[in-house]
Amino acid sequence: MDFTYDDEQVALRQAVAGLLRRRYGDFEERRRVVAQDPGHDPAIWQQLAEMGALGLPFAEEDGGFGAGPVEVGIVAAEIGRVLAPEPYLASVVLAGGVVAGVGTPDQRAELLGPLAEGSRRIALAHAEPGRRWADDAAEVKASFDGQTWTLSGTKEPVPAGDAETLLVTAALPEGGTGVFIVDGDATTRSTSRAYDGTRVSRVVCDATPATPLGEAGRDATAALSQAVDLARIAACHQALGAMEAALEATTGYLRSRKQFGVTLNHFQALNFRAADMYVSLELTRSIVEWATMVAATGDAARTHEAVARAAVQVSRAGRHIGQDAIQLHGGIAMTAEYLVGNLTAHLTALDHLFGDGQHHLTGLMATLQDHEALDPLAAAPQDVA
Amino acid sequence: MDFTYDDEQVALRQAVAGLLRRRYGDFEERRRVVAQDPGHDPAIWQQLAEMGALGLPFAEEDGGFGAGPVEVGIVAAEIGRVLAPEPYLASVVLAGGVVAGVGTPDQRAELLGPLAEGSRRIALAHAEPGRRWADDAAEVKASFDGQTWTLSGTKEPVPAGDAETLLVTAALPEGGTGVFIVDGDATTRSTSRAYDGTRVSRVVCDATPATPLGEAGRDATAALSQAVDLARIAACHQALGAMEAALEATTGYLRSRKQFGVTLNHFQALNFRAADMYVSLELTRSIVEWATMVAATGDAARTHEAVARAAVQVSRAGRHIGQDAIQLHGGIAMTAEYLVGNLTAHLTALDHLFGDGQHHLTGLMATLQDHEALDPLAAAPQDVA
Amino acid sequence: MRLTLSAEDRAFREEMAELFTTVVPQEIRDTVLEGGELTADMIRTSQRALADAGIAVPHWPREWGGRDWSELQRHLWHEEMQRAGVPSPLPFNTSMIGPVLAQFASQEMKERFLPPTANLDIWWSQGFSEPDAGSDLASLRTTAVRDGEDWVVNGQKTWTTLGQHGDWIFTLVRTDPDAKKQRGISMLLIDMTSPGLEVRPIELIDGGHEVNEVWFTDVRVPGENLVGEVNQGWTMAKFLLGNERVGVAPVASVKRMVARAKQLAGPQLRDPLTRARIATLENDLLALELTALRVVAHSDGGEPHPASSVLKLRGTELQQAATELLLDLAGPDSLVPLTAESSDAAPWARRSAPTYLNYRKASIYGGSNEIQRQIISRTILGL
Amino acid sequence: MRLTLSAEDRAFREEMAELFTTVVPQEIRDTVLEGGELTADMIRTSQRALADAGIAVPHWPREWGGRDWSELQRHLWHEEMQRAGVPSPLPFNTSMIGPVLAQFASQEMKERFLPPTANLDIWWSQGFSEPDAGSDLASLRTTAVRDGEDWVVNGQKTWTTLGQHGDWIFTLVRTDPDAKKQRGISMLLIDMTSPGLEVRPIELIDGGHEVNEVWFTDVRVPGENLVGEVNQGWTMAKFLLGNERVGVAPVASVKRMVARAKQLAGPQLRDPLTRARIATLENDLLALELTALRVVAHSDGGEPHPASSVLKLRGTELQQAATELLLDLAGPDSLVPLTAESSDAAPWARRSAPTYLNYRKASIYGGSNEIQRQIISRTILGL
Repeated sequence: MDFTYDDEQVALRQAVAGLLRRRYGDFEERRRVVAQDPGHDPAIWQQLAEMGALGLPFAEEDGGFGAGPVEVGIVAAEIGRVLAPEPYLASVVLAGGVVAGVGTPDQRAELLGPLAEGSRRIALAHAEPGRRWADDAAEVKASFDGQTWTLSGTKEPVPAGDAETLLVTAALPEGGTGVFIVDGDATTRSTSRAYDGTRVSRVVCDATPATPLGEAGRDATAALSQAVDLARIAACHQALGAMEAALEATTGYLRSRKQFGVTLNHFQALNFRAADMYVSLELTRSIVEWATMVAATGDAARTHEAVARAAVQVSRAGRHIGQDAIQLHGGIAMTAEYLVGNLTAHLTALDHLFGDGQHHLTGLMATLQDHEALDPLAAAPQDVA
Repeated sequence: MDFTYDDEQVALRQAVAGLLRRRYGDFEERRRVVAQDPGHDPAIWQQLAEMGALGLPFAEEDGGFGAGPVEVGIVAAEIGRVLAPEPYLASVVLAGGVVAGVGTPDQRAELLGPLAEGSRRIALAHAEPGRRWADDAAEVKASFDGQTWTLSGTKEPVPAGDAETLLVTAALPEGGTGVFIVDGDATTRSTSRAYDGTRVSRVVCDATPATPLGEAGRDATAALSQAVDLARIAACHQALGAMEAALEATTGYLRSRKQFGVTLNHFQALNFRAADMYVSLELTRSIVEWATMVAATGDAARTHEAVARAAVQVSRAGRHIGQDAIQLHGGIAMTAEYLVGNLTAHLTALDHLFGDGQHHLTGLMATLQDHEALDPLAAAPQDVA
Repeated sequence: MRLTLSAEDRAFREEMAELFTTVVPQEIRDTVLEGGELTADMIRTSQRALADAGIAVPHWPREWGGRDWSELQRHLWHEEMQRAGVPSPLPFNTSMIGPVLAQFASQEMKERFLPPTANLDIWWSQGFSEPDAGSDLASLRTTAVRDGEDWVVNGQKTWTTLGQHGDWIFTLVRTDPDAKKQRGISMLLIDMTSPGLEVRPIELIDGGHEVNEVWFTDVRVPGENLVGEVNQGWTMAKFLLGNERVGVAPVASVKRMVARAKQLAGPQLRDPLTRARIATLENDLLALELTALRVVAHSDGGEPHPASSVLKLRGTELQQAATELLLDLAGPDSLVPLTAESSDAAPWARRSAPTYLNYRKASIYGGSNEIQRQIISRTILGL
Repeated sequence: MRLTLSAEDRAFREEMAELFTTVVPQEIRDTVLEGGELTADMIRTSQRALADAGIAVPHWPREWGGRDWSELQRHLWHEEMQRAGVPSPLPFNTSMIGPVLAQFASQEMKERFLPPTANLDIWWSQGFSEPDAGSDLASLRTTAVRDGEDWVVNGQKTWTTLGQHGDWIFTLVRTDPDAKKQRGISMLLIDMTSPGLEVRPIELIDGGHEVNEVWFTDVRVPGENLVGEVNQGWTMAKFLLGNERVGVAPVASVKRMVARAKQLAGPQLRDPLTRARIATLENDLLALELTALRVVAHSDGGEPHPASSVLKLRGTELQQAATELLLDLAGPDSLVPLTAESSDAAPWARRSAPTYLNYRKASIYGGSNEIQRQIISRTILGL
């Protein structure tokens, strides 16, 4: 059991941190980028590609770098720290993960290579209005006329859905859920700026031509769920980065801001609340890093459970830290030009992207009697081998 | 809507408070009384009778004083404040309430007169081991041989079950739950001192002769439930008194106790926790007093709901205030000779006597869709008449 | 002890319910009931309708439109207003500067300002907070220097809510730089069209624009616009802030939010954890409402009850809990912006996250919850 | 990053599990596993068995029985010990005075005391806290005055846990009344059979007797019983308290409690609110355990990791939450006393309330949770 990064991982963190902090360390810069289309900085996207960050999770034969959840988490955390608006989570981790999990070798090479090079963005259109974090697709339906597949129905919200290429999930004629490659411009879509500055789209297919990702007609629910789990763990890291930044900003503020003639850290009640934020943060870091290592084993069932465990904790800690960071700052944190409130907004959005704390807790409640006590040190057979 | 006591009620409070604070204001006295049998002071019981406190809830024709839940609550709160060990709740409110609700006029006069005079105690034996706050009896069964009723089975815990006369609930041969008058000495019983100093008994009946309370063979579940609801609201007042005393002791301690060269009220974090205790206490007082007024209307269904609402709040506040009173005191509150920890112990016991917060919340969850919003000012028809 | 309202108060309550639902246009009330955003015109229309009905400023002195109601009646007025979805009369006018003028101003000033204040012909802004002061209001730096008959004002105010609509601003200014903190402060009424006065918007994290900075550069204010005496400003500020805390528990509006949440929850109401959460919140609101009723019953004719701080503290906590509940019920639909061109996600769901974020302010503004805890521990508990 | 233990540590863990379940009598372990009360003899028997197996004092210097294990191995040792229901070696001996003597005492004193300390042939008591000191340890008043070669001790200690079994007591005494608070304090080892030393029991709110007052009236202590130098006591106290905080998270024992709660819950496990409560607690424990693993991994060979305070703070919170869970599962059966002559209520249910009450101390003793928050905010957050 070892929670430390190796030299390569440390170097990756430094490289990504250097790039993103230079670009967005002044929060005004991030505000400016987010205010305009496309809502992120294509030059930064390109630089992330050049340092290899966009290809991390993909196999080398698919055009990637064969790294894993740990490395993806490092990038995501740095994104979270400065609220970099680049659609790493949506495009690389989520949509790229679906391609890696479902696509044929040809499709993987075709889609993931350009994605890793930064020349083509993709997005996963899965959520359907009014359905809460469902594993399958229901409202968007796929049809096959013997020659071509077409899709009809509405997907919303689609994170970073302004990508060139969309992967659209759809109910298959024979049952199950398939994933289809769709030209974004072949759909009717509108993209707008979400409350945390990221972009979300509504995508309407109306007999829109589509190419099956992977084997045509085959149910991809399980593979989708695995890709979503990996995106969840990356989202946990992104949240962790945002929480770290929120706590740092808060302690910095308490040390420097004067009221009633003294700096705020003369008020014990405020210091103690900051201490509780630290406790939340450290507990969260532990469980997120552990879940990441579980994910790195590739064991889908264990990963699913570990990710749910991390997500329950991240949801609670994100609310605690996000809310208290604003409260301890006071009015200034309510303003759009100040980092802290935006961290809270982003934490809130992440919490509702792939299932909130109650959603994941409900899953854990069902497995309560499967174990006597949890033992994170108990090695699974394949770990020992 | 009026939350103030009238002059008579104020006088009652002063009289009871005067008596009990004189006797138990020095906590060492309470310890001494509780350490010996019978665990309370018969002289105080007699004085309570003389000032009319023991007959408050009963009709004048039954030997009582025709008062109601408000007056009973006043007595219970004063008991809670000093942890007076007299079995007012168990004997007068609960057992007396069952007699008043179920007994024939003759039985009421026979049992309630002496109870009000302090010459005879009664206790309700209802709980059965392993069953959680059930409304009915299951393990103790009543039989009728055409001439006499007998009971068999075990009741535990029976609060203040060392009384001369027991009311034992039992499953009736034809179904339903009956209440029976049993001579305490005709049972096999053992009485011991519970962790909060009160007395609880185990009562075993083995073909024990019994007299039906009220009409023989008739299901008394509803009447029992109503009597328990009135005992619940009295228990809420007892808890409120204990919470008040715990907060008072805590603020007094913070003002006087020195550490690191200053009194503890120089530590903002401690003061803020005391403020939160105060908030809990005031919210609790409001809902308890309201539920008491609802109970005073005699409407059983509204009372049941109102009592559950008060109990949910009392359970949470009792834990909050009880736990934090100990924490803010530190080690001294862990000692048996100091009032505060004993207040917490009693709050804990009260919480588990007639259903804890989760028990009552579960009831409220079931009625969630019966109303749009709660409106305590909406008058029921009979209130307006 | 009496569980019910007196016949008189019951009749009063019914009268209020009737008035609120008849004199204020349905469209305005629907906007409030659905959690939408009010325009300045809607606020004006509503307040003028209340003023016409004689119920805009019931707590003012009778000669300026007040009603001599009991505290309980004022509470019922406030609750029924919220329940009917009627926007509260502009607090800067009716709760803040109005009572201050009625108490401290000259007869001339009262006559000039109170009627248009009640009728929202003047839209008042509040010029108290400053960027470096926070909860430490008395450390303000905006100065007013005497120049002939006029005052010349320089400095900056912030957190001026709805200042973009303001006609006049009541302002705390430092008139004696040598006096100790709380002394040397005066209150000036300033016409917001004065040269040198500039209102700059502040965007909040919910994307909305409800607060502003107000900059003063050599703004000339006629001497007659001084309220009361020079250097008496802190007395008025304390009077004003004391009033602000009364009746602050937003009970009826939060109850409305939770009732709506139950309607909107749909199949999620089958989830026992959601049911437990809502049942708990309803119970907490009941305890709060009953506490508010206790407080008003004991406040008649005197100082604000110290337990007012409990209402503010707990009221904002529950307000925030209700917005968080709606957000979680909205789930992934909360990610869809209100500004999206077209969407299948319900507007309430798309509004839920901005509303949640916006209400984080509730525990900061108007005396932060830390200030309330301080008041409780000092004033009530003697710590 | 590595999810699993190394082969070596895995083998170590298995060895520990094996040792603990074989060398310590089943009867003792069952008492622990069922939440029962240990006798002094059981504690002695258990520790001597561990000492025989060479695993009673692994963190001591090698020459006195230590094992040079890594922090992770010590953690695994501790967790497997708790998991097996083995009573922890008496902390006053092995975590407190032992390391102090090994670090500060003369060779002669080490030879005299360390072996019987490890083997629990001497049962040590702690004489630090005083009635008027609380968390402000340095304000102690017990004095030791030089008289010839001896020290004469007067004063009172309190909260002396298990002092009724104590053979010797390590005591902080004021040896220079004129020096500032922390200076002028020395550490003396005092034979508890000395004339003038009296142990008086303190009954706790759970009805148990685990702490005591210790009174000193002209107690003569040979000069050789001074540890280290005169007036060096505060240094040793800090060293001791620093050690006390390491590995304080009672993870395995709380996990055991929650696992038992699941077994005992029976049909209550069908209640979704109970399920949610237990699932949350399990997850919280997992986060705590992983944090403990992170801390030990980063503590090797140095100062205690500052995040140790997180473990103490959160560990005691969860410990208390677990006792509260058991209490609520027991429900009305919790009202039946353990001392009842006969009862149909399960012993665990009858023990649940005293246990709940007893564990309120967890957030007070050994550095209260307020002290831990203070450490976190000062040391880690720089506030």
